[in-house]
Amino acid sequence: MTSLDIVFILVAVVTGGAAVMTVTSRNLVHAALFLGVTLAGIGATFLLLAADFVAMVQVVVYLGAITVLFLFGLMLTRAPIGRETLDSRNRPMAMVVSAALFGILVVLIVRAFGSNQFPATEPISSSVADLGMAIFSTWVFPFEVVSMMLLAALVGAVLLARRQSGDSGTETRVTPIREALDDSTEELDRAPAELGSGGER
Amino acid sequence: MEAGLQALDYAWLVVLLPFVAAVVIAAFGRLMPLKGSEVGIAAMAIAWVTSLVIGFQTFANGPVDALEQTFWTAPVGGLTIEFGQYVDGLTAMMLVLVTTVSLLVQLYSREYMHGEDRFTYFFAMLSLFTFSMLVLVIAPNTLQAIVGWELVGVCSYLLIGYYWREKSNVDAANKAFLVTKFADIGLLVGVIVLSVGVSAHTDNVFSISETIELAMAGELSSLTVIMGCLFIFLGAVGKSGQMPLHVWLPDAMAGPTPVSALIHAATMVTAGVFFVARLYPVFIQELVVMNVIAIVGVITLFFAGFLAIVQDDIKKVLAYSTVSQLGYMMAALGVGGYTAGIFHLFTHGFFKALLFLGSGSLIHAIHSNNMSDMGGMRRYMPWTFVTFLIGSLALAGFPLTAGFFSKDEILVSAQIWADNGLAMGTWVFWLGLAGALVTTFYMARSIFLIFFGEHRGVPARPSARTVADIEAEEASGVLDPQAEGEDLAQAAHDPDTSPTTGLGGHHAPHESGWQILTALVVLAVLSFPVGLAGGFLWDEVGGSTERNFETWTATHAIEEATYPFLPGADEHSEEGGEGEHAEEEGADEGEAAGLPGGPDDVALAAGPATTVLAAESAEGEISNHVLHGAPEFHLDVFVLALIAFLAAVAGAWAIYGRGHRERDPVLHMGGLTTVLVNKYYLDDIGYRGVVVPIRDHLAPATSWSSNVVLDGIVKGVGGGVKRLANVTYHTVDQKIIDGGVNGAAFSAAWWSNKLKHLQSGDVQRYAGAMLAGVIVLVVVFAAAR
Amino acid sequence: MAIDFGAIAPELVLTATAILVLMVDLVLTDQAKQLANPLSAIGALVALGFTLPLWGDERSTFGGSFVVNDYAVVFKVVFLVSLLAILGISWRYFAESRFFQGEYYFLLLVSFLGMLIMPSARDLLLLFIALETVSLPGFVMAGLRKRDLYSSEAAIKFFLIGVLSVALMLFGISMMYGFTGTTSLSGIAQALGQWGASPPPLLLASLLLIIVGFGFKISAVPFHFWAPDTYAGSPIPVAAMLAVASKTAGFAGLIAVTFIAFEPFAGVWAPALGVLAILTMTLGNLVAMQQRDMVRLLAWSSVAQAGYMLIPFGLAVTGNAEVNEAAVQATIFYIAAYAIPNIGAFGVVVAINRRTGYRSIEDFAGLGGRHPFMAVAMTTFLLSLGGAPPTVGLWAKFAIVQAGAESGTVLAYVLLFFLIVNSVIAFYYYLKVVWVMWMREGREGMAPVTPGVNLSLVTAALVFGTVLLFVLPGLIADTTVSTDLVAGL
Amino acid sequence: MTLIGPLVLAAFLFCVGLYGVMARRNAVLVLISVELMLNAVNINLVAFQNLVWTGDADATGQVFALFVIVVAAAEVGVGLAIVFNMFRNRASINIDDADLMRW
Repeated sequence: MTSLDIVFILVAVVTGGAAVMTVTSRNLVHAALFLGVTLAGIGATFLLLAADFVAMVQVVVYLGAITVLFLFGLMLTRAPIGRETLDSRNRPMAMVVSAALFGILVVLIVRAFGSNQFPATEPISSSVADLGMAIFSTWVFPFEVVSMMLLAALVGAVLLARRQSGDSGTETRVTPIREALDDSTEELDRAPAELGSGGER
Repeated sequence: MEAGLQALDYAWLVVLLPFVAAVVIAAFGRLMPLKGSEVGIAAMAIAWVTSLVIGFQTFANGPVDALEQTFWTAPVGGLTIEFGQYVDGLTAMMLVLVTTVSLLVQLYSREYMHGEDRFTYFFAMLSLFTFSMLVLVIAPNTLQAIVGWELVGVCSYLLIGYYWREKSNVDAANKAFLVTKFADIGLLVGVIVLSVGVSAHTDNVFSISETIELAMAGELSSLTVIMGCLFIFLGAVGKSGQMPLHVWLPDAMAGPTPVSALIHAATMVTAGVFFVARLYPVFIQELVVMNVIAIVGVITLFFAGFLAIVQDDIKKVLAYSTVSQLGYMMAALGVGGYTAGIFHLFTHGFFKALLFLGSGSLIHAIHSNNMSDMGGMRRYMPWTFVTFLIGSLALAGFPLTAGFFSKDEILVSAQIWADNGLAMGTWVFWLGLAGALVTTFYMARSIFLIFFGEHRGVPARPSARTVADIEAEEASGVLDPQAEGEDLAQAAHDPDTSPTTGLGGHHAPHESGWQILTALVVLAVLSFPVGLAGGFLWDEVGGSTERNFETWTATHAIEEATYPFLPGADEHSEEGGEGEHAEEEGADEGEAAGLPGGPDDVALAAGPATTVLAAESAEGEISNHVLHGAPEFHLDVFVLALIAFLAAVAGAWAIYGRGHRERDPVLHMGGLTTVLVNKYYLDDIGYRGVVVPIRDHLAPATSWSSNVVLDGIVKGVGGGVKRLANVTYHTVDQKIIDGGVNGAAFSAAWWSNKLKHLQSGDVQRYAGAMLAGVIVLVVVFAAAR
Repeated sequence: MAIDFGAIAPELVLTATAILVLMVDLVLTDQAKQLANPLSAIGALVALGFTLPLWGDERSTFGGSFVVNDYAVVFKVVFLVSLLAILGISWRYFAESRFFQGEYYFLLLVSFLGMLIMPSARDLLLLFIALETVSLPGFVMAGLRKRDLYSSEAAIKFFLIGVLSVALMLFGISMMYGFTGTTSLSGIAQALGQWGASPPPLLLASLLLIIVGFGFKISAVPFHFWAPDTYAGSPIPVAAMLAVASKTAGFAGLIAVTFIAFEPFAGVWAPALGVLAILTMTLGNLVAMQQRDMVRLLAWSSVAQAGYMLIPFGLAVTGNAEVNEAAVQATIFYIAAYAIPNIGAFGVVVAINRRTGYRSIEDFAGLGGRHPFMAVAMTTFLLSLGGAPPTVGLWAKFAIVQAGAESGTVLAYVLLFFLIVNSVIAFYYYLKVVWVMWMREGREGMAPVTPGVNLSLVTAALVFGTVLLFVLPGLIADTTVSTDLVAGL
Repeated sequence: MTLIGPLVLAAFLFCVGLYGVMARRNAVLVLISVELMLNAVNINLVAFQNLVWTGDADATGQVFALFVIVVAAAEVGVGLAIVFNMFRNRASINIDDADLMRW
């Protein structure tokens, strides 16, 4: 147990607590702010692990951009507040499943990486220069591919988020599914008659 | 290859022509003056002539080396698929049978299907169906055979479901397809098992000829042979309607009658028997395999006959009769009767086609399938009567008809088998004899009910009420047999409701037109000489090198095949297993000739070689080729058969001779009839024994596999065994199995209906289910190790 | 470090085409935007032209993380041909609805760029990026009919399940990195080989988690939930893309991960994937029986098909290169044989659906009379999916059965048993459609089926391919058989 | 620094995120939870590289973490766009309302 560990435990408690608040808070804006705390805690963890550059990217990208994006998202969609409206009926299932997974993971992790085989060591990081070299030599191909992926994500996000629905604003509408071939099939619950705004041709 | 066999090179033409016809009809049929039927008939006529030439050449030249040709090859996953042709006597025999029946059926359909909506489509399908069967027949390797086999299944699906407006017909098509499809995969597995065994010795692993050679040389391990053959036999059980997978066959009557004729006589059902015969030298390597075949065959031949007795629908009588006759063929193959089995296949093809077409002629005139609606038809339809009578006599095995020769040949091969100390032979012999009696009885019953007495007309109930309706009502318990019988009786005696001339408001029954009658007459005439192909006449003509069915269909491999499991096999295999070890078929052959020969025994005398060997067998000498050669004249067998025939006819006459009785005795045999006739009663067992337990009690606990067909069948059979304790031996009725199949299908649908609710539409539940799956995977496969 | 540009030429061409399409879309207006389609097709053809010469080569670049060998080329050809077919069935569909054509083709091309990379990637990082490049445009394309509730629902379900699986996979990858210190597949295989008989359970767990990511792409049960809903809600050509190309990409990745990296632990993942195969085909087929919407039926059927394709994975044995090669070849053969009829079936649905919006099975009634060509095509495709002659589907099933029979383990026979039972069930619903098309008469007043020229051409080509490959399966079998996966390490 | 600490923290954050994905109705909150899961992975990667595989010249762990950040950002963008579109169509971003398609 080094002093670094003690600091880490403090950071971890804050981070984990904030994460729990993020997914349980009844107030949307609070949830987003707790997300900010969690992300900052993760950044601090990176710092403790001596990964300075990753920590910086974390702060810039997540705290600086993504949290803000989420706040915009919450405001634009004017979501109501309160447990009933924020939590779905699947809460018990979610609790059970994630608790089970956590239990299994912790047991497995402790068995595999218990401190016996892995005593405390000083974290050693690569320098930013090394990182840059690695990205632009070994990992240059994934890097280029990611750029295309980002372009596609950008185009796609703009396309979906902007107001008009198409070049001419018309779409073929979805046809209601017609009567069953065999009677054993149940009725499709909702007649999608009200769906699809575009005109028929 | 000897000169004069060039026609064999053109066997592919026989296959290709129907295919071309099908394509042309499908593409241009609607534009043609005769709606495409002319193309089908013309193509089939050319194919038929070609087959006759091929048939004659192979016939005249005796057992020849097969002509094996490969037209194109295609490698798949390191293996080579070849498409080609393999022509020998067996192939030639099938070509003749298939093209003859198909040609006549098409001619017949011109009239029978006249005015149907999808007349053109029907003809395209007929041609395609014939093509599929021929692909199988000339297959030089098992893969091509599978292709043909599967195509036959698909075509039959579309033809059986032709009258789609009635749901029961569609169900029948589905059932036929699913049952045979289930069996088909057995064939696939069997072929692959054999090929894996063969692959140790040669690259051409699917070649039929090489497989046979290796099997005969004993190169294949006995496990390979047993597993391979049994799986292939499973395929044959499904396709050839052996119990317990015969359930589709009676239902397949839902198709138009010409289709029934084609299915039951020449294509589809014969595929299984043919394929077993094709690989026969492999099958005879293991006694286990032979016994399984014989047992299945004998069960089928015996029990299916009983079901025919209680049918009212003429097509169902014939359907169960087909099942029973297929049982004869299989049983014959199972007791070493190679020639007997395929000879019966050959003759049966002709007279069963005749019977179906005859029944179609009746149905065409009466607009009803039910014999209770007929009666006295011999006055209205004399041609149909005579031809139908001839077909019935042939089926019953009346002396000098085709069925007489082939069926007796089967009995004799069974006896020879028994003489070798193989108990199956005895069973096949006696049950086969009993089966013959039953066959004669139900055919006589049909004849009397249809053609004698007074015409009863379509009864008072609406003429639209079909057999399917009646069955549906019975299944739902609306009618019981008593009520049904009284109903009929009442109908017969009530002048208001049973007009003798009114025919349900239609015209009086009339004879069919020339196209139908041509087909009938040709087949009726053929019902005699095809039996003679079995032997004796040709001896006289051909001199020392006699030509008969045996020499025709005995392939080169069959000539040399021996039974490794018979005592004496050792010495012979040491000698090289060659030479005189001709096949059992020779035996049956000579047999057939000798036995039934009562009046004709002089003419029936086999050639000198076979006679010598026959003497050996008569002395009781045991060797692995003991079945080769004719035994002494079996007057006892002949007399027994004849007595059975006469007794059955007399019995039928006593009951039905004076026309339709108020109380049909076969419908009033107490518990026996209850079992045989009351479909609803037994469906009930299938329903209660399979569906309800699965649905209500077993469902939560039953594993996944319990919902699928196989398990359903097993449970259906299980329910049947319980019944057996209560009722009589009749309880082993296909209807339980039928119910089981339905039950399995039902429970699959039921599960399917439940399972779809997993797809709740709620994406978070999807996530939960997915995570749960991950956790289970991790725990079971990772953490638990 | 020298880069082998020849090896990545197909990817480069596709990238250039994608950017070109995006720019051209800015310039063109209205009707002219349709030009994006032929432009993309040309790009795909050029990429194909650069791919085929790579046949027979063994190239490796980017430090061995990108490999081009026969195995990769086979997949790339399948992808590019699928791309061409999907472009064919897309044209009218998108041109008439007029929504975001340029962007659609751009996204489609980027998605296929990810697919092309997938079979060549020999590094978990690259595989992950390729997977994301396939998925992200897919999320958008699924939601392309913006005013359609179904479409946006399709997108959100696809997105959430997709992101969730990727998160699980990443967790597994991070653990795998912790154990092995590398993300290169061969490096992982080496490191895993040293663990011997008693690996820590967490290692095996992370291995299974990595498989989850690909299990999502191939829609194996229980990661399949998105598939039916997303297919049904997406524009139909997109559903075809998801059902064929995207699934094939998932298999390419899965094969690489399992047979190269995790080969030493085949004893764990083979039975796991075998069980998944059983669940997948059984559930897929049983639920498919209940469907009335044609697209949903095809969706469930494609779930079931994934189960068949998973069967060979259940046969894998550590250290037995012969069995493993046979299994991989059977899968590849099946995938290639599955792609053709499945795109075709979606194409026919597009033809029926176009203008009219009809898509339930009932709407196919009487197709045999209304448009015999489409009915024949659909029949061929469905027979092939079911595995009946005269279609390549028969040989596909055959390849699987053969791989199973040769492996001869107990699990193999269990798998074959389920294959048998499931083939029967599957035929039930495939033939139901065939039967409806030929035997039922359509309702009164159904709009005529008017497929466009290119849709007809594509359908005809696919029918031809389905039947031709039945006659000459060697055309693909030759190639799959000579693929040597391990040689590309 | 002990390795086990960051690993357990990562597992905890991962499972908390997982809970959020399944339990939250609001689609934006679901996206937030997804971010938590992806971030948890980064802790693992960085911890493994800097504590165990310190000699990794390719800096695989950190580089991978950077890629994950990029991909996560792209996913948030696309995800939010999908959610906006859904909001515009049905004036609700409750994820369990989107169950038109089932069975």
